[in-house]
Amino acid sequence: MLDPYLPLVLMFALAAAFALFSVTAAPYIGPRRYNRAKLDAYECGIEPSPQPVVGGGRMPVAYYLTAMLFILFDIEMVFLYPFAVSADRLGLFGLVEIVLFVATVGFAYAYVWRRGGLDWN
Amino acid sequence: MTTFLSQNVERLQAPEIDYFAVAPLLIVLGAACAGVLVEAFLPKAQRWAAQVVLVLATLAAAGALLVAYASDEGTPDQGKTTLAGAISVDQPTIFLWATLLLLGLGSVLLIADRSVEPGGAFMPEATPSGGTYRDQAGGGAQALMTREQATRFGMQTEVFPLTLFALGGMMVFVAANDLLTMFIALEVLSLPLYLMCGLARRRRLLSQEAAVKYFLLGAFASAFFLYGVALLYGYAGSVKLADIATATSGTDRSDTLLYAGFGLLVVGLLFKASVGPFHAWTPDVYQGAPTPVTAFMAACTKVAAFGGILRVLYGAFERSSWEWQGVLWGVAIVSMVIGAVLGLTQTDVKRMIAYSSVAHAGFLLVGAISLNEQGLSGTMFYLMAYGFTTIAAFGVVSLVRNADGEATHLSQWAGLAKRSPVVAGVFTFLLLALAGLPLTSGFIGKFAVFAAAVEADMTPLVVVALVASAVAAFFYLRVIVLMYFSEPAADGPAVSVPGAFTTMAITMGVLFTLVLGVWPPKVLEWAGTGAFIF
Amino acid sequence: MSWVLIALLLLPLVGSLVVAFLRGNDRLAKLVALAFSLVELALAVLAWTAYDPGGDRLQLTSSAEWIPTFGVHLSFGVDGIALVMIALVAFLVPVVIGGSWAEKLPEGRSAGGFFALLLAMQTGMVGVFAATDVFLFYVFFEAVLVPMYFLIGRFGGPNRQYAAMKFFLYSLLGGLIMLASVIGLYVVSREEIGQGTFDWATLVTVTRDAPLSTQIWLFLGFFIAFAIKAPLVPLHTWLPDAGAEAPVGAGVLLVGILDKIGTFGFLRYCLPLFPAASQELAPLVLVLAVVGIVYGSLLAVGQSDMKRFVAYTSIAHFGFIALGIFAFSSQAGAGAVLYMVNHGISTGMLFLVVGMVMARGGSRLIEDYGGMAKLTPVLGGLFFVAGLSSLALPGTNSFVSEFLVLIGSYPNEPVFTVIAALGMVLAALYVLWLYQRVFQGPVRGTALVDLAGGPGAAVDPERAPVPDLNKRELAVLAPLVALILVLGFYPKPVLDVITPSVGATLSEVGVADPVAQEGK
Amino acid sequence: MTPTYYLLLSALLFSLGAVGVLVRRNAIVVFMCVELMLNAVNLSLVTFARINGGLDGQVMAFFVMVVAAAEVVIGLAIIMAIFKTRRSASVDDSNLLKY
Amino acid sequence: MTTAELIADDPLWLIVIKVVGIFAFLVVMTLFMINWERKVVARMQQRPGPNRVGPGGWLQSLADGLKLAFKEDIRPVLADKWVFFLAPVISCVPAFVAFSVIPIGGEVSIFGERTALQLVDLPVGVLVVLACSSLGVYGIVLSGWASGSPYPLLGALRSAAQVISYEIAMGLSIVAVVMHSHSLSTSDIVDAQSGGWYFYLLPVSFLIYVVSMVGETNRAPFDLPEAESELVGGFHTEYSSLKFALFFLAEYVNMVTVSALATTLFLGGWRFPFVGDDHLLNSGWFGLLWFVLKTLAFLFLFIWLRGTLPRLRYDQFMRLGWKFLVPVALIWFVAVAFARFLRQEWEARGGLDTSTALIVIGAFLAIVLLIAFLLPDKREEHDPNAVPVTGGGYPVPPLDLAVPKAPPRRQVPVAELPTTAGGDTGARTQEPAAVTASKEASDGDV
Repeated sequence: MLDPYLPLVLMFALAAAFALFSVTAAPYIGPRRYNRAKLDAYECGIEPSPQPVVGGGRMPVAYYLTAMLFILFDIEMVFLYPFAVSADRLGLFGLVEIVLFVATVGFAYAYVWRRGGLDWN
Repeated sequence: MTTFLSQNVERLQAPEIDYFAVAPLLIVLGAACAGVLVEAFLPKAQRWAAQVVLVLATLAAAGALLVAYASDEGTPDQGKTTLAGAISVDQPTIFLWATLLLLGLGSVLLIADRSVEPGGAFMPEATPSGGTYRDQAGGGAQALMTREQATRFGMQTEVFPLTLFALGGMMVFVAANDLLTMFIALEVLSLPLYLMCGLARRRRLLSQEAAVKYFLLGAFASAFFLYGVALLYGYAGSVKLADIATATSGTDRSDTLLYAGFGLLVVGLLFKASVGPFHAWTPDVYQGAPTPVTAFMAACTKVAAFGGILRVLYGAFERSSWEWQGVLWGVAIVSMVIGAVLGLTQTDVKRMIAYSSVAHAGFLLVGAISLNEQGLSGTMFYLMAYGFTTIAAFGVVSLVRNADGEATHLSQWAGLAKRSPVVAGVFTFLLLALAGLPLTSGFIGKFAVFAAAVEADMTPLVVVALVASAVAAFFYLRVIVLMYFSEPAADGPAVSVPGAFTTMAITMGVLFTLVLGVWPPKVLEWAGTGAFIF
Repeated sequence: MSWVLIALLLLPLVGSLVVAFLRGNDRLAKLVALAFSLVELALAVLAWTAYDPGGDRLQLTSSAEWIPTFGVHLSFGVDGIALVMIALVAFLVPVVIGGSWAEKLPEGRSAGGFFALLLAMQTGMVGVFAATDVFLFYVFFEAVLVPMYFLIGRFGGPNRQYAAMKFFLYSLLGGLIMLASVIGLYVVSREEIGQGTFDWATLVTVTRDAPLSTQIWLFLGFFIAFAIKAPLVPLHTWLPDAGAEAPVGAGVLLVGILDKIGTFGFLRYCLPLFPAASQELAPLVLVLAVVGIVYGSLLAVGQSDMKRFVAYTSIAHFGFIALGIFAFSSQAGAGAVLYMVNHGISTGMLFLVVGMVMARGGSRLIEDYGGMAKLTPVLGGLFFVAGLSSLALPGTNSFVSEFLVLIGSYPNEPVFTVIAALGMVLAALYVLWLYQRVFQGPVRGTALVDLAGGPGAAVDPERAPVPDLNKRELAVLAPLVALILVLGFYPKPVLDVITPSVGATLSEVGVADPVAQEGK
Repeated sequence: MTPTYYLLLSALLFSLGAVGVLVRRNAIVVFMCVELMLNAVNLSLVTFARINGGLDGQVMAFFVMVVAAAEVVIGLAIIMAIFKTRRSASVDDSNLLKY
Repeated sequence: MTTAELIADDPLWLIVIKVVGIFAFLVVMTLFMINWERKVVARMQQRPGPNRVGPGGWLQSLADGLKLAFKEDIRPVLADKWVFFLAPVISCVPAFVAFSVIPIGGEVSIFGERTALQLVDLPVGVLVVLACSSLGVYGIVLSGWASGSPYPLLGALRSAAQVISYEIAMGLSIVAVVMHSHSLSTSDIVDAQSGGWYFYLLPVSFLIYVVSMVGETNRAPFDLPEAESELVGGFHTEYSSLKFALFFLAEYVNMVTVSALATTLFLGGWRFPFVGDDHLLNSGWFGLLWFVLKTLAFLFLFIWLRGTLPRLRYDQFMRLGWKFLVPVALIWFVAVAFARFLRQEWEARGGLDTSTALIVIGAFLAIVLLIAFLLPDKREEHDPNAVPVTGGGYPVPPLDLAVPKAPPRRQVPVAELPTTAGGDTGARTQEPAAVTASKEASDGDV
């Protein structure tokens, strides 16, 4: 009896092999007729503006906010799933607990909503 | 994964909860959530009032319920553990909860004051950060801001729910009976504090950098704490303090895990208490944070942290004390020496008090590691005394201001006694209390702690402590000398008239400092009533 | 009658509060302060009459529970030694108030504050002498510092900040070291008799059979604190500064009484509580004492500043006192206690007259004066009296005490006594030389010349530019002179009060009293 | 493969994180190092749970995850605030507070 | 003999066969899907669509794929070499792995080996799918970040934000399913639906899942990251040749995966409706057929949406996700929890008892939540001096894509350029100086 995760690993290996092969092979299969214009960042024909190679500090802040919200709810789910699996066993106690939990998250959610944290302009 | 079996499986046995015992806790945390809702749904104009009322009502209710529980004849004398043994409401817990609630009240009063600093000490609504506010060029937000504007913008009232969350975390922390609960409580009390540090209205850069420093170091420390928890879990197979204690009495386990775990755990705790070599954050954060928040941190965090330290040491590691006591000796000495010596070199009042708090942490540790009843009661008394003195001291600091905010540089305090003898007198009294002169609570606290230490054959440590406190007295005296004996600077700061809230806070602090110094027996007996139960 | 002590304690406290509220009106404040101090003096006399020399070890006792957790009591009581000290306090404070009536305070300071602090300090000093609970004693011991600190720091001379800080830190350090011993006492008593106590009488019975090493440690704790207070030589350096910078009134109290707390502590705490240790370490103390005598005298000779001069003379005198205490003979002990009183009187007077000289010349330096007797004969005369008393001329009060100390300690410590006797010679030297430089000869010195109109100018008393003593100053000095002479010829009443207590102390130490044996 | 290896690995990761906190100066990187430490702890928690044959360790891992997430949020908030105030997230730049 | 046990004793060769088979299945589905999409959309738009290559043009996508391989492979100078190189791999691999937990058929015998048509049946199967879809995000973000060019970065950020936003709704919608099936294992979920499919037992969950599934895969009408009109090509603007092909592949494989998951979670997986488990139609290889058909139905839905709906604006899109799907999902979850509990109580003892009071309290809380969520959110007025603020006081530069005025290249050092595209660019560029000034001004006395 093999490890239950073995097939997963095999699938991963196959996909990775395929993908890696493609990305490595691409330069050799395709033609190479470089010129500077090709190597520039594509900005609809405008002269590209030179900028730091790694996008330092160019992330609009709103995305950080989305990330925070995502973390908030993702963690909520982390607790909802175990509850869901054994909901029937937990009975009333579990029910009350989870409702309180959701309510608590709901408070934060309501706060963010009211403060325009979910608005995009 | 067998689906249908789980249909008719037996229900989980819900742990019984003594709601009466943990009522204060629930109230504080619930009120914190309510505060968030207030933030969400009330118009900006009404928030401040609503929050203040809410917070004060909460503290009052929690205190009332605590008294009711403590005085109820139904409660066992030694207290009880509830929530499946995660929380133990015993005599020390009750004492520390009361202390925390009182100190919290003081800090909240300071936080809520909007008259000393027009609009409150916290950054106005809708002015997210220094850079994007229009008065970039000015020193702090107020440079181009008239008083009316300041009051119109008000302050960020989020600070109130944050305070309540932190307070609730502290209350759980001192009552937590297993390390996991303790860790969660640690985070619950730390995270709001990190944020509160960065909310200052003036010197926003300082404030925010204080926040980032505190946060990074704090997260670092809590990671240590957590790793300690993990190792101890590996050692004892459980995170309950009692189980760890029983495990330490056994011999068959690997001591490496025990020592490593204990070490990491204690590092995390000592950091929170700003003891000894783990104090790096203290001066910066104390200086950068808005003064009311500093008061809150200095008083309540200290209480919570040492409450936790006491519980861990007494509950889990008393049996293995001979292993670690030596190390903590060293830590205590280092802490006292650092606090006393570096305090001499400070030129900023808030930094000075920060270093003095490091020294005091050393004294507290002396009491905590003496591991006897006097040690327990003495340390708790010391915590209460120190907390009130500190809150009042920071309250006074927040009064001395000049054009751009608080004038915390010592040179600006020169000749303060001429300008306002009352403030100078109060501050002198508080400094003498910090220095531990008789007839102040500081002296009784020191005495109790040191007596316990001598009891535990730690006389050398006590002598070091006494010398350290003599050295520390020097920089308190320096301030007194400045205030009384030297001539005021030409463009010295003015002492703004404190609002009702600040006055109440300072008065409360001073009164407790005096009463605990002149007539301490009641509180001492209370502190000595019972031991931890697990 | 035990209420007298409480009254003695509370009265000045009330007074200081009242005066503090009268800061606006200096004259009224002075009057109120004087009134309170006089009432206090009356109370002290009452207490003296109420005290029965042949009675218990401690009298006028009263006790109330303070901090049961530590077994601390608010308990007061006096023996002969404490009584005379309290009497001295009660006597000196009005004198000082009178003496600093016209004190030139630094600008911006109100006389009200000054006198309020004086009265507050009186409370502290009475408390120190009256407390019979070690914890309570420590509390007063530290509490006295604060008003003195402010007296020096706010009203003192140009260098006052440094002096005040030095004074406070020295005393505080000593106090904290003592605190360690106090805690030690507490713990010892816990181990000996179930629960800890600070009651002096109980402790005396407990600690004497503690092991020697413990006794020595605890003894050192107390001794260092007291040695700082009563400046024994290596720890004396704060006194000249503090004494020199303090305003005259505060200086009198500082040298006259505050320092006596140290010697009082030797008698009340070091000896009875740790008999074995004190005998063990007596030689050390004696060496310090004798060194103090010689060193103090020599430096006094070399002083160019009158106030520092007084400070150094009293260092020498404290050497005598310590010698008397640690010679363990009833005569020497009684002499020492008497010396404590006399030194308070004579040095206090010396301080006052120096202050009066300075009030006229405006300088502390000796070379700024000369031939002053021509201008102010009365002042000169009184200065001379004070000087004689402090060099212990027969007929003055100090002579009796110094003599008692020397003959009392000779049988036990001949060597030290002989060296100490050297101190008398030096004393004569420095006092007379100072008097000669300041008062004899032609008028000279920058402080006087311009007043007198040219060096060597023939001065006729009518148009003396330098005013002689006025009525107030005479009224202040008169009682001092009176006491000097009375105690010089008839010290019996004081000795009667002192001797039994000293004897009791020695019996607590448990040494054979050589003099008494000779008596048999 | 004995659990010891997992413990060693987690210890290694933890030390890596700690060193990173101490040597790196960029706030966000420091902060990631802290997260690394927390997750290292998770690993050892789960391993110990396996050794002790209980579920407590795994449940604890859940809580640690939550705490880590909360720290992430708070940290991002603070770092963003300071980042908006002065256009850099480097701890070195925040030198107003004397050391 | 549960599915897990069946699969557990697969011999290695069988596993390999399954792996290859699934891989092939996905690739083929991708090729087919591209073609099908083009044809269906063409039909909807009254045009023939691809009809040249192969029979009925069905080989068009294959030809395109081969052609892509022979295109020039370009890496911009500003790109980060390794990340740019790895990003396609990172986005491609999880797409394939995710599918491996999907049960595509019932119990069959392959070369005499009894097994189930499923690569692996993990007790946490659903979580594997969610995890893989989250991992895919890394590929997207890294590709955009590494391209070193504004459009890809913004596109990547957008699609990342989009994916994680809708992942919340998706996850929450699945919770209800898990509550019914008491298991996270996909095969158990399929079995649990033998009594009835969840799409009508849990309609709300189903709808939320379908919507968020579309958002998750960045498909029309939610295809903002690739919004040609705004962002050129989105995160893979700078990619060409096979790297581009990989992204393309990943996108379609993801579509297939989410459709398959939808089938598994809500349409009873490979089961045929209306008949018992032991019926012929539910036996052997039929399952595969039903599964494929159901999946194709979902895929058709994708195409249909694309053909009919216009693209949403970004704020509309986010509002739909955060302000509608998430709260509805939460409330639905609470409601389901209550319903299940009540039913159990009822079954346990034919009626409700004292605990009803508590339940009412809980219900009340749920109502409060409902009110809280559905309150009209009116933004608070901000003082005109402050920059527009979003959320807990964090200023957001408006997402206008104004490219800063381009100086003649290679003449302006990087540092001097404004670091953020702000509304009032002028004011913000002076800011750092101003900040330091204020710092000195305010802290001169510290």
